[in-house]
Amino acid sequence: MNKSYAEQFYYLMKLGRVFELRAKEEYMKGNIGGFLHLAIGEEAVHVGAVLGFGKGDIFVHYREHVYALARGMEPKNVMAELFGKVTGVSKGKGGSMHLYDPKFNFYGGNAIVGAHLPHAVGTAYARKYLGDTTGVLAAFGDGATNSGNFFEAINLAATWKVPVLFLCENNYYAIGTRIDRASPFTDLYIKAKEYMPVKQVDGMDVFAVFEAVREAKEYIETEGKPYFIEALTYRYEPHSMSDTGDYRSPRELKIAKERDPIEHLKRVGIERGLLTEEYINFVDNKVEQIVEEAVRFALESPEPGEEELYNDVFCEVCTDVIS
Amino acid sequence: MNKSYAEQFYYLMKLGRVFELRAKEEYMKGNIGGFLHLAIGEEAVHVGAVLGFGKGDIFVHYREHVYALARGMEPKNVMAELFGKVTGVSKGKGGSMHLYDPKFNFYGGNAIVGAHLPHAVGTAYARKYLGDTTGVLAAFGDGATNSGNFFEAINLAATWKVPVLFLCENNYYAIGTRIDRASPFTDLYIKAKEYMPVKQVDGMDVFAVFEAVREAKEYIETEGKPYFIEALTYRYEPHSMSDTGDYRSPRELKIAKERDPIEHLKRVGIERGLLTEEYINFVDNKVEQIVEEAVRFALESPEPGEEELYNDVFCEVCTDVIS
Amino acid sequence: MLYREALNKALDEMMEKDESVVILGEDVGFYGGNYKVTEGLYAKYGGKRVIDTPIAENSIVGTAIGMAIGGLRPVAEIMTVNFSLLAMDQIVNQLAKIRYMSGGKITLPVVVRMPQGVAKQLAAQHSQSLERIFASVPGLRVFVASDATTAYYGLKFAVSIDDPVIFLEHELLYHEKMEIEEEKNFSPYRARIKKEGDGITIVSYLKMFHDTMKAVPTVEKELGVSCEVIDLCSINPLDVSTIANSVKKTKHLVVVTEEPKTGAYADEIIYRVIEDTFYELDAPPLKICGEDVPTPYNRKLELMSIPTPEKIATEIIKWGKKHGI
Amino acid sequence: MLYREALNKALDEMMEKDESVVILGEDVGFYGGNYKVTEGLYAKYGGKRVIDTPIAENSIVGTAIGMAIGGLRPVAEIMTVNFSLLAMDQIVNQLAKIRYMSGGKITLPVVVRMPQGVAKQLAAQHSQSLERIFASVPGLRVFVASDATTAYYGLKFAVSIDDPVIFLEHELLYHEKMEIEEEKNFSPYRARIKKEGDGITIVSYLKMFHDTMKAVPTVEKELGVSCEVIDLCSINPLDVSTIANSVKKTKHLVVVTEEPKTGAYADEIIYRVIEDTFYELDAPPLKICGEDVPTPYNRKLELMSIPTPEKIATEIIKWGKKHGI
Ligand SMILES: Cc1ncc(C[n+]2csc(CCOP(=O)(O)OP(=O)(O)O)c2C)c(N)n1
Ligand SMILES: Cc1ncc(C[n+]2csc(CCOP(=O)(O)OP(=O)(O)O)c2C)c(N)n1
Ligand SMILES: [Mg+2]
Ligand SMILES: [Mg+2]
Repeated sequence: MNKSYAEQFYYLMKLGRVFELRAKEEYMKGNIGGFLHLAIGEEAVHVGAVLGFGKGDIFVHYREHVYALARGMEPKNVMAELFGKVTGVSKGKGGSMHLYDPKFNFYGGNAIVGAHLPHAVGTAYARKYLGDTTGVLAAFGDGATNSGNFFEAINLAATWKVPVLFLCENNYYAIGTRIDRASPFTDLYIKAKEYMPVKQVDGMDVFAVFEAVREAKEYIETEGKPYFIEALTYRYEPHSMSDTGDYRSPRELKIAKERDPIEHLKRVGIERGLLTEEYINFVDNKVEQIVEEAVRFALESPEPGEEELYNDVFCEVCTDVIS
Repeated sequence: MNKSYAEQFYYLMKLGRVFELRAKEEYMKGNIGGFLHLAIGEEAVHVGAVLGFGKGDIFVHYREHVYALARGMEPKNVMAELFGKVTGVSKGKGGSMHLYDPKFNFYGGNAIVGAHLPHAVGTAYARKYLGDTTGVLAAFGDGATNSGNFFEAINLAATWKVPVLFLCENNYYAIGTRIDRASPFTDLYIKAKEYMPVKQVDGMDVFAVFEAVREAKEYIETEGKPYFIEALTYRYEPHSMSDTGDYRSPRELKIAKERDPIEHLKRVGIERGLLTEEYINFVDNKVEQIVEEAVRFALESPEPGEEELYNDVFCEVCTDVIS
Repeated sequence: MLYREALNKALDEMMEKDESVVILGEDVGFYGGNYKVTEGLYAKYGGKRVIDTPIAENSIVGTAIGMAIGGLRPVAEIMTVNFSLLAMDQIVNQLAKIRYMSGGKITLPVVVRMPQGVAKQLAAQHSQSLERIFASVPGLRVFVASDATTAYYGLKFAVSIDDPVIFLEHELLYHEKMEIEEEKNFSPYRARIKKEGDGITIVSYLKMFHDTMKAVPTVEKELGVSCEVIDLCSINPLDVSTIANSVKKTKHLVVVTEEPKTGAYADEIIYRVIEDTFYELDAPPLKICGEDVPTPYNRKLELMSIPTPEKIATEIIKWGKKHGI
Repeated sequence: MLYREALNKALDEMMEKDESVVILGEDVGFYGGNYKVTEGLYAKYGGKRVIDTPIAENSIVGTAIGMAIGGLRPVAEIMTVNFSLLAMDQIVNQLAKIRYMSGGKITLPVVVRMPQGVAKQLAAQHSQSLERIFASVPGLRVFVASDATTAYYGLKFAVSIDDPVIFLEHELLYHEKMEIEEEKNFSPYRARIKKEGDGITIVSYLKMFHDTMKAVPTVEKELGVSCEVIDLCSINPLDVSTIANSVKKTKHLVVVTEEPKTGAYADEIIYRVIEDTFYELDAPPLKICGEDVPTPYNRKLELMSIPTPEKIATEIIKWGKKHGI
């Protein structure tokens, strides 16, 4: 593991954390509406996966701010999307759950649990067909692994032999339902293990996630076949802003927070000489500024114009083309 | 294995075979319409399963004449259903794919691949809830094991711990798609093996099917949990009357027919002293008569009256009841 | 009391009365329901009767059907109507048809409850009204509950009948304060005339009923006529005669629903009513619905995409003036 | 040529022209398609472009979406419309909405083709028309092909545009003999006046168009007026002006569709047309649709459940006499 990665991890994880904490505040002020699903506590998975994966398409579910930021999308455009502004990555029409940007090969934020998994399989098929062997990353929660969508996707990916890395973020809960109440076993990689290689990884350790994803990426691209990683993680916040989260004991939460991925990275990074206090301080200040700037940008950005209501339903140029 | 079972096997398998061959003829004459999915070649699975299972609810897909007959439904009412007559088990409104009769705990003939699997899980749940520990049988094809319905059902049955016996009739084809073209592996029990005990059985051998199902039934009822059996079988006829079946080579068909389940039963039955030539001749004549009689009954039965068009959409008695 | 509490009370009473009534769905039990409709029932009746399911909507309806076959009276909650799209086969091909295909041998007393509609900035995949789909499927009863009274009596009625019922609630009503008005002989099959008038008949339900009521004073003032407002409790079957009788009196029909306008169920209501009243109408019927766009996240656009009290008033007034009302 | 061959020719030409066009579905490849629409294409273009899938409709549409994201132009076949109910989330929540939710950044040139309708004794789960569902979803174009000409040109058009298209065929048309008539400047967005007349405007599509044409001579003889018959190639968008212009001339509107009558898309066509023509109508519009029942297996009942040439004629004549046409 080199220094540059460790620094990137720290920067992106901290950016994600600060971005989301701030988003939460802005939500409370009424500047952000709808659902807001925070990934606080899960940053090691999101950042480790995006960096470990590198080039290639990424499909994720609605808890995707940190993925988007790690992917390089501008914090200000992401924040503006949360604010519903026209400068948002989806022009303010998608919101927190829908941060799409093909420029970043980022297809993110499906609000229907599991529904993006067949998309990932299809895109991997298309790339392969067009001669591009780059893999596709599909991330989803523990809850998604009980849905038909998930099963059909792993079955198809394995049958068609397409390079999809299925990344299960097992944070133990689907809203208020703990994994053991929705599945006969709690090691969720078991659901995929007859279909592809699987691995379980500590999702609070960004190095572990990064390495596992990097190896998996290499596998899927060399073999042209799928792979499954289960990352064990935890979300500190309730499911969304409308959830009380009281199905989890304070004790459970406390224990989880003791393994905070950012603290862990700091400690290990410093121990191994990959991070310095100076760098950490620098980043801590930097991300505050960036997020502050993002909020200002979002606040000052205009709302979409009224004509936007009808735009983008169809690809209008083509409407009347006659073949 | 006692004589009485062997005799029942022979009687029901032969009845099934003759019934279906005759149904095919009647279809060609125009007396039967729609789809007609024949299970010729698969009788050992259908008869072995019903007898091995004994008491309990049975849910099957559209290829279900032999199941219905083995379950004790009257050949004449089944044939009349195929003829669309009001004396049919579903009043002529369901046809070949829908032979329902709660009196026989038979819920058979779903025309949507895999859709009856959650029904079986729900019924097992209900019986258990109401204090009845009898198991439920759910039979389906190889093709169904690639559908979300199948996966959700095994996941739920295992999570809820309900006594469902999942019986996969692997006849190697889903219409024209051979199993290896729709699944990454061809031993289909693998799809269930992390969720419940599984077993693969020779589906051309009625004794083997019977024993496997009997054991599985005992397991599900004692443990109150699901079980999965894959029976390897073959359908001699095309998928339905509108299929040419030319995706299978004559050679493949010939090899399959060499393992004919009825011939096998005859040979083994006589060898082991469980069947006699006399009994076989008796049954052969008897079933011809029964089927002949069934056809006559069906032919002579009246069509449903015009009022039947609107009957049974709702449970009319309740329509205007005020709570 | 809150709207959601009226639903809760209905479920509680039905469960109390009949132990074959069970509830199933995502987070309905231990968690108390995403909108707290099932709150307290898990504690009271236990996990065997208030059954938490994995995220598998198709199987929620599918197992409910199986439970009904096995002798129970399940009330399935789909967290929101948006996810019912994953259960469409079980709803349309199974729940609605099995009775018929079995020649009446199988009865499925299943209720599928779910909230629909545009709430606040939940974006396109979480902001839909789908009544037109359910109401056009033979074999399903489709009830809608605009207030605590119809929520309470309607849901009890739905659970008590032996036919499959799709029971639609509205996301924005759950936390509204209202009371259950005592109703003798309540039937969802009768539309309710909630306000009398003789100039324009306005039909609506769910949240649009309330928005219509808010729009009415402006309309009456501007057009100088009085409006008769009809609230539906069942959209299939439809109480055509109550509406038609009103239209015979008012000569004018407006239908307000939240769905996108193209293919809206409002069309059906209009067709059925004008079949009977065509020669008595003084103007073409007006439907006021959502726009033909996926629901945008931005609040301003979102409000433009659905009827609001202001838009309802404006559209009726414009139409009224055009047609000389 | 057969209707299905016209579809095949359209697919073949589009694949020939553009290697990003791929086909996927159950048994579309090696087997040649359940109704032989894709016959020969597997041999010609190979299994990578004519892709057989497992029985997983949700994933057929879902992977098609992913393929479009990845740069292809997939044409997904759902074996029959009945199974599209399993793909409803992918169709309604994904295919129709992703472009909008992404602020126009993602374009999904996906065609989902499928036959619908009542064929012969396939029973309730295999005998449905669902156009009302698709046509009411903002973000989808919904085309229908009544004959070889609209099948051929319409499907080519569908594959060529960058928007998602639901392309509906009819099970009973596949084996009908017909020819592709040369059409310059074909657009599915224009309704086709297939027969001129000045007494009654009749709108229909798919099999009902043919049944309507068969009914017309009887109607004209009995009522002594001539009928103008309009065939639709697209039901959303709808060519309202062609229909409205016809109605302004004939003063009478009839819409014939095969779906169950309650909530039928026919309602939408009627509403849109009378918005423009209300004061010119001499009678209430008539819709002729299927009955509100799951389709029965018995052939006699089955025929009672849907419009037939005889029933179309009878209903129009009855309505005509009642309203003094
Ligand atoms: C098909 C579907 N069903 C239900 C929901 C409501 N819902 C939103 S998130 C969620 C829980 C998902 O849990 P998990 O997959 O573990 O992801 P996490 O939220 O923990 O990241 C549910 C049930 C939905 N969005 N989609
Ligand atoms: C959901 C669904 N998709 C497609 C079909 C069309 N179809 C009918 S049977 C069948 C093949 C099923 O194969 P399998 O499960 O192996 O059963 P078998 O016919 O071999 O007994 C298909 C694709 C269907 N009925 N339902
Ligand atoms: Mg989770
Ligand atoms: Mg098979």
